[in-house]
Amino acid sequence: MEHISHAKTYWVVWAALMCLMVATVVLSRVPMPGPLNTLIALGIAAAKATLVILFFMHLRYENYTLISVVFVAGLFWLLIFFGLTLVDYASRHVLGVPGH
Amino acid sequence: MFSNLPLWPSQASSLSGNVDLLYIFLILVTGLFTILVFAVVIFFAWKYRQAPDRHATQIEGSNALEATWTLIPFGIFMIMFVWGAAVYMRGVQPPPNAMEVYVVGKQWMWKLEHPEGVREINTLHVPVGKDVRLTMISQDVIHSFYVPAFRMKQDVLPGRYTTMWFHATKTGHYHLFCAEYCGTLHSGMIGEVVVMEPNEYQAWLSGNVNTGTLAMSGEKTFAELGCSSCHRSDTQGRGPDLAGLYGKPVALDNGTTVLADDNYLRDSILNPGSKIVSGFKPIMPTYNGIVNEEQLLSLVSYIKSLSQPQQGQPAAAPASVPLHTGRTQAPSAGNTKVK
Amino acid sequence: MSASTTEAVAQHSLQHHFSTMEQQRESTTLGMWIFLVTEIMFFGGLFTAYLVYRLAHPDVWEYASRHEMEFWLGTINTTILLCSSLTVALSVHAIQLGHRKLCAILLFITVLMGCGFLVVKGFEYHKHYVDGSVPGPWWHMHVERPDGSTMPAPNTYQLFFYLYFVMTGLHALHVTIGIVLLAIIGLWAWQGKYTAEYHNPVHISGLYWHFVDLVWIFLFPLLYLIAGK
Amino acid sequence: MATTAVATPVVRENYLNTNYGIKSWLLTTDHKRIAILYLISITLMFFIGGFFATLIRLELLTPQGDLMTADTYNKVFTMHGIVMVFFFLIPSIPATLGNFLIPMMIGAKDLAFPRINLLSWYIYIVSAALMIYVIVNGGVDTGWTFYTPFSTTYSNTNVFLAGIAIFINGFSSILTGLNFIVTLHRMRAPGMTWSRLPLFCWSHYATSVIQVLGTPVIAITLALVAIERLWHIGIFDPKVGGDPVLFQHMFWFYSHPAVYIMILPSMAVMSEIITCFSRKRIFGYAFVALASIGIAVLGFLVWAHHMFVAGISAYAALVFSLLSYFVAVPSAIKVFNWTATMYKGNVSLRTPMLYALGFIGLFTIGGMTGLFLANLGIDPHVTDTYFVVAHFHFIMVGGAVMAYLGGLHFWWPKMTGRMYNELWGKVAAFLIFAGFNLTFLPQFILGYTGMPRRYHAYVPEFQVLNVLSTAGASILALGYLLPLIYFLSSLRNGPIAGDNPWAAQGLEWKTASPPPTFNFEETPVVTWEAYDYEDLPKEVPVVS
Repeated sequence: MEHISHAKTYWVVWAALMCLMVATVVLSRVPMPGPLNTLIALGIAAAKATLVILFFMHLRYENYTLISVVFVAGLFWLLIFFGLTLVDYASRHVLGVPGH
Repeated sequence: MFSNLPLWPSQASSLSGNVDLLYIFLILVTGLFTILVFAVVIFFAWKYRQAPDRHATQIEGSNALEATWTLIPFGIFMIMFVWGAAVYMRGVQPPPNAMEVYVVGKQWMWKLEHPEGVREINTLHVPVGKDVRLTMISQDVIHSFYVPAFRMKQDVLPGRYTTMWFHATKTGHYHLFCAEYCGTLHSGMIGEVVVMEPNEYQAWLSGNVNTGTLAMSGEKTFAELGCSSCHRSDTQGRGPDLAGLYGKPVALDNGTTVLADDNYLRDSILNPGSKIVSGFKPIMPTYNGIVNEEQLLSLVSYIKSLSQPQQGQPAAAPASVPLHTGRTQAPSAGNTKVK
Repeated sequence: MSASTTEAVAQHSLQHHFSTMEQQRESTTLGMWIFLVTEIMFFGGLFTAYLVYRLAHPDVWEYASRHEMEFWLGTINTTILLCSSLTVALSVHAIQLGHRKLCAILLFITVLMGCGFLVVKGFEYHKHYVDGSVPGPWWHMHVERPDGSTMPAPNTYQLFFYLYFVMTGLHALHVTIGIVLLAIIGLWAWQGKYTAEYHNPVHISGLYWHFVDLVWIFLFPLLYLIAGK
Repeated sequence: MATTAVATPVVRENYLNTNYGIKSWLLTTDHKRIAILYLISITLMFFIGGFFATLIRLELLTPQGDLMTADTYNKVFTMHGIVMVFFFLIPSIPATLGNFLIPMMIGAKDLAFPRINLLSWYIYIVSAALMIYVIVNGGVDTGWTFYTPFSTTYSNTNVFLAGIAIFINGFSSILTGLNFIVTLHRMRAPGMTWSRLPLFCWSHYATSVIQVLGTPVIAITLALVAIERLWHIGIFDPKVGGDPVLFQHMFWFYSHPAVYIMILPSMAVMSEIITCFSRKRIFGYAFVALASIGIAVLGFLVWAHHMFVAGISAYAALVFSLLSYFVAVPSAIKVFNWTATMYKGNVSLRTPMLYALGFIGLFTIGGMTGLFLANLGIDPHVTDTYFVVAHFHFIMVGGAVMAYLGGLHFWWPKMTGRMYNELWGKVAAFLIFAGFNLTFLPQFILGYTGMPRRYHAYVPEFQVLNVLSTAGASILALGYLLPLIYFLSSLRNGPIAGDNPWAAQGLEWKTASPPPTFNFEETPVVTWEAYDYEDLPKEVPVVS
């Protein structure tokens, strides 16, 4: 049967989300070397997304190995798309021959 | 063979033989396996054809067989891959000191420019036995420069230079096709590559009306556009000095480094704000829409020539390039990169 | 509602080809998740383009985000969406316990927040229009030089704004669909169509709304928070 | 004359006679009726696409572009491609045979979402209607590949609407795939474990995964093209620093796996036909099943092998070439397993089996020539030539269409309750096989000698091979018309087939032909493995 979590859980998760949002906004104002700003911002976004998926979207409660597989498959395919496209773009200048 | 039934394209470049050999290898291997599959299917269909007294034997499968027909094809595929990769890597890397020809594709014609300044349309004259490097760009849509006899094809893109090279081995006239669909007269965007003896080629070059080398017209454009007021060799310039720039790494103000190749030069003329050289201000106006692709090529050719040995001195290019000897200008557009 | 009526509603809600309510619930939930995965890939095309062009023109991205994005409006919108996710989660919780009116009210609050999000987004779009940072014929954006003077923005700046408008526009479209969906479900919940036993439409519409929130969780840092100030 | 044509009580209620009238069809949620709706619509699209193919072959009979203008020719090959790929091949087997059979094969009453199933047909119809509107109103001339910047900026034809039509069509495909995945997970009858699942279902599962994960990408890509046409600016536009090659990445990210959307269901059909007509269980069940999943996953890793000369980096080309060789392995495994299935069988060469054997042959040639195109040494020479055209027609027509026809013949008695004419069936199968080879084998030679594709006029030396190809196409056209005729005629005149005319294994054969509305009188309980032919008749019976 469907899991019914305590309403308090949702409020706690929401509070955590708001904290993370404040954190990402504040940290984005702090100059950091290289891509660190972006990495931290994306890390916090991933944390927020995880909270939403696990608690608000009930992935944690549902006995849904299957749904996790479906969702992870989606992310994995997204990474294939990013990764193999970048294989091209990241190596375009390596050979030093325009167009290759 | 019948003249109107060619079963094999003529071999006219140093690459053709390699590609054909690989092709024959693949035909033999795949042909063998195809015949094997056909033979087994037909044999089974005949041997085990329906008969009143026959009862099918139920067979679950065989891991050993599965492993065999997984691993053997895989091994053969890897041989094919490695061989193909070797041919390919040779085919994409132009040898240094190749003579350079610039190609501009547009709907629906090929415009070709020799470094000596000779321009042609839909016909490319090249000497036999010499490395030729094509730097290509399109004015509109994607085209593809395809010479079947050379076993070579490369898409010609708008907005970015692509490169292709060949070494013709046999004189003659060969088809030049556009192989990437480009609109109404795609099938009319054809021409020929004329491979000539070097001395004939030389004669052909000098027989053409010549308004000066490509680099010279680039120099003229450079002056007309006022580029020289900022890009100066003294320290007063507000822009970076361009002499000796080509082929070298450039430090940018965002801390990264790029190689000053043809595409970098082109981008820097059209989108000066996007890659600012370290120590300079982003003050250069864009020339997007002001210069056309051919002028851009001449500018690039001119900037390249600034990285060549001093004018008047013998070209650093090997003596096997008789092309430039005896000419007062030696801005060989060959990509002798200053290392 | 008496036990027998609840039973009747549940029976009525079971479609002919399913054997049990459980099977029906699991099927629709799985179906919704698979749909959300297609949505991931749908946005994925845009994220790939974003990735490629951001790596090609990091300076453009940094400048545009720093000088042209409405940082505070973006932050307000992030807050709105995170709160709306909470109300949706609570509405599903309410209906699980059989509180139909509470469920409906929470859904209506979510709808209001969704509308609020769109209004704020509208202000941002208007601001970009006035600034000339809408690509195409409306484009007349200027960038500041280090010495304080301005010059017309290089063409590559249009890439950033094009992606900005397409990504946020597609997201806004999803918000709009979500608003309509939740408004209808809210209405039905108010009318008593859903019970503690049968409320899967509330659940899967909620999943959709959370997904809209998820997309924004990534759009926010990617568009508004690029460069440290 | 008095007629005694009163329905006799012997006629059982089935999905066809349960109620009548247009409304009962257009509002049906029965997967079998929706399959029939799909069958009719894609057949129409197939003949529209075939009409364009005829025009292409007629134009190429002579080197001069004399039959039609260059613009017309460009539109004709574009619409041939679009109609055949998006409106025939992609929905062909899944939406008709898959739709009809999957619930029955797993012992379910229907798909998990019957109304969504109907919705996906309506989406298909809307997109097809839009596409036909585009065709009638001047057509589109970008090639089915919609390469930018030609499609976004330079074409003067109806690219916008064509893009929107394919965008809409994508959702039909996505919903079908989604429906299949949920159905296969949640609707299986008691005892129908994954290891007992017919390979038809395994292959369709793999297909559905591709549809669900790939189709959204083509949708957003074509939406971007459409927006770029309206807005006159876009991310593929080199004028603002955009990269047209990015379009190709995004396009092929879907469109290469789309080839597997076409071929995996064909493999699904193969496994059913070959086992039945060899009276044997499949050789290496697990390997064939896993090969389907392997193809679905690896198929997503190889897309840029369409772009070796497009201006991608040499290193990317190496990576994609290597990965392309990986994906060839599971296809090879399947071919070997089907062949091995015939070993020590009791093989009867009935019409579906002829198509199946034809499929193995043509698919093998198609697959082997794929190795040439994955090869970095050869691809730069043969890509964008008739070699490619021949290769993918071997896969998509020699493979997918042969399998589709084989499947139609195999399950026709189940769908209609009637048997088609066996002799005509064999004649058509031979004509198609012969015509197909004559059409496309010469194109390999054309390609290697250098004839580029999408050429309205060509240099005279290519004529002989083109004439051969056109001659083959006319035989092929005849071969495709024959089944249309004898299938239609069998509806009235064909012998009553009986519930299991082939004495085949599989749940779909354990119910009536045509099946009742909810497929089974009572939910079956499965206690046997797939393709358990041990206890079935040792020969395929003959219905007459």
